[in-house]
Amino acid sequence: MTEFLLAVGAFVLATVALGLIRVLRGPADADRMMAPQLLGTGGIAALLLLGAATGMPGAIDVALTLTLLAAFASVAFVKGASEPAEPEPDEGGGG
Amino acid sequence: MSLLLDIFTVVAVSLGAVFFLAGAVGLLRFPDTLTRLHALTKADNVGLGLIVLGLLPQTERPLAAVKLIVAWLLVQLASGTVSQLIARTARRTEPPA
Amino acid sequence: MTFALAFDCGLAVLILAMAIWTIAARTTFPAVVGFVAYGLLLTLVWMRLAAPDVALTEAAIGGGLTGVLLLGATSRLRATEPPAVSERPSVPFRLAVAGLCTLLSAAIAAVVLLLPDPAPTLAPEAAAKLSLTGVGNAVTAVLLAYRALDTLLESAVLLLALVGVWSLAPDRFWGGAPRSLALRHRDGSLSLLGQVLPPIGIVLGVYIVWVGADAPGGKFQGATIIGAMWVLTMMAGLQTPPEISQAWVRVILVAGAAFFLAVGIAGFWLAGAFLAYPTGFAKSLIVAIEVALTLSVAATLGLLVAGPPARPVRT
Amino acid sequence: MTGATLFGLCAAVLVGLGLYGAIVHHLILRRIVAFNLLGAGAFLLFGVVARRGTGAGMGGDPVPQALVITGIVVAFSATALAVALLLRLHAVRAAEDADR
Repeated sequence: MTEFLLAVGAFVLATVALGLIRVLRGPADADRMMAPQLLGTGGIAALLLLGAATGMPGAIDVALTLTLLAAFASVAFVKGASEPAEPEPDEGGGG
Repeated sequence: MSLLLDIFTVVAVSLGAVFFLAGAVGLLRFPDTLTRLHALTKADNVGLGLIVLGLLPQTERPLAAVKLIVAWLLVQLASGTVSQLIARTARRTEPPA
Repeated sequence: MTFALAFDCGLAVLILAMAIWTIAARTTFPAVVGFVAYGLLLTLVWMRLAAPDVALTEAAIGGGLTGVLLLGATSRLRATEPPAVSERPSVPFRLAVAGLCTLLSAAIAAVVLLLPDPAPTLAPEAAAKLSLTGVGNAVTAVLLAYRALDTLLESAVLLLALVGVWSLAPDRFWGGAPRSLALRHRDGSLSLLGQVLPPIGIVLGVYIVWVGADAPGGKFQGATIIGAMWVLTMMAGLQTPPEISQAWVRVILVAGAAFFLAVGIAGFWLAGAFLAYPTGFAKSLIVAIEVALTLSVAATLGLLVAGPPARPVRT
Repeated sequence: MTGATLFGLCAAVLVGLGLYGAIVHHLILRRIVAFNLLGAGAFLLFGVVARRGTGAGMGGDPVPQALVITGIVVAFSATALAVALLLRLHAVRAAEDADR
């Protein structure tokens, strides 16, 4: 079972690596941003498989941390893409 | 019983891995941003879901099983939101072909 | 064992590919995306190196906060970015630098291959005194007992960095709030994420600080998660960055380092040395310091992402 | 060849790559990214040394691991400061251009 889970982990990692070619090809920034998104999910899956295979303590906690932060980079990208690059005027904001 | 559970793990985890492969291939082969996004969400939702499902019988403590399910639910929430945001950005920045 | 080695080989190849892409990409945005992916992969490497504590820190900082910081800067500087080819240094110069860097890499690789065997280790020493500290996680014991001075200085460095960032504000904005992190158009799904995720994240952050005494985890790891959740609520437009001149902001920022320092100085009388813990109280003091530091570090990291003040003080 | 040695060699290449990027790139933001790449390689070397020093039932030597945790947090704060400096520099330049 250990070998099987490790092998699947390596396979998942290899497939998301395939997806990383999208970062290279683009064409739009949104396309490039999807690859880390897929890598994030694949990384979580690989981490869970690794944890189950080796019984390493904390693997699930690390995976949970990754899930919490999975959206971060993409949200930052969307914010950047939705705004002009000039220094902006002050805005009130919510809150 | 444990053999049955092991078989369940092997089947579910392998199926999950296939969905990851499908997601990655779709991300590479599909023609435009929105269809690629569609492929991506399959890996996020079903791929990870099946892997989590397959790993459930292998957990030793109930807390670990709960954490696995929470991890999947969080990915659902995050990936759903991010897909919405990316799709909206893609539509705003590039005119439809 | 062969499967494990195959896994490691694949991981190493991926990391190198992402690193080469990050350096070689023509424009900044794809390079930064490559760097975010690189940070995610490093988390897996730290797990393979049996360092779950480091993996937690890398997941929170490398995968999350650094990405937000660099992507934000990229989009704000995009308009000023010159065409990639115009500013490239000459080919001979690049070749010379490449030669130099190859030499450096070869030297480090040689050192790695020639590392002594069996490797020197402080693990037995760290384990021997572990019972005196009362904590079960050796990394936490190193951070807060054996090498507590490092950690105290680190919390001071974090504050210094924040003071440095703040001091870049134009005079008219001093004491005001940093620029809003929120999206220009309020987005329903992001608001939902900003409402649902932080409570779960804060629970997980507190859990990681708490188990850090005995299992992988600790204050930096937990604090980054909590800080990241604060940044998320600000990005979702549910909160605005606070004005930096407010007293409560300053108190939260210095609370951790101040408490740590107070315990350290009290050690002169109670245990005979700076930063020494009186016997029997080590674990409770370590946990108390961790709690205070968690709050301060989380606030500092969030404000570091928010940047210098960019609005005048509201009166 | 063990996993630790493999990642050690990987770290050696990362340090070289990061240094190359930090010298060759003209844009300051790219240099900051390259420098972070270099830093991650150096941390990885610490991790390899830690991994080799297994003992007392631990997966690795806790002392270098703790140093790396400190290092990652400090590297982040330094990066934040560098990015803030860079943004301010651009704002000042933009203001000067507008005056001219």
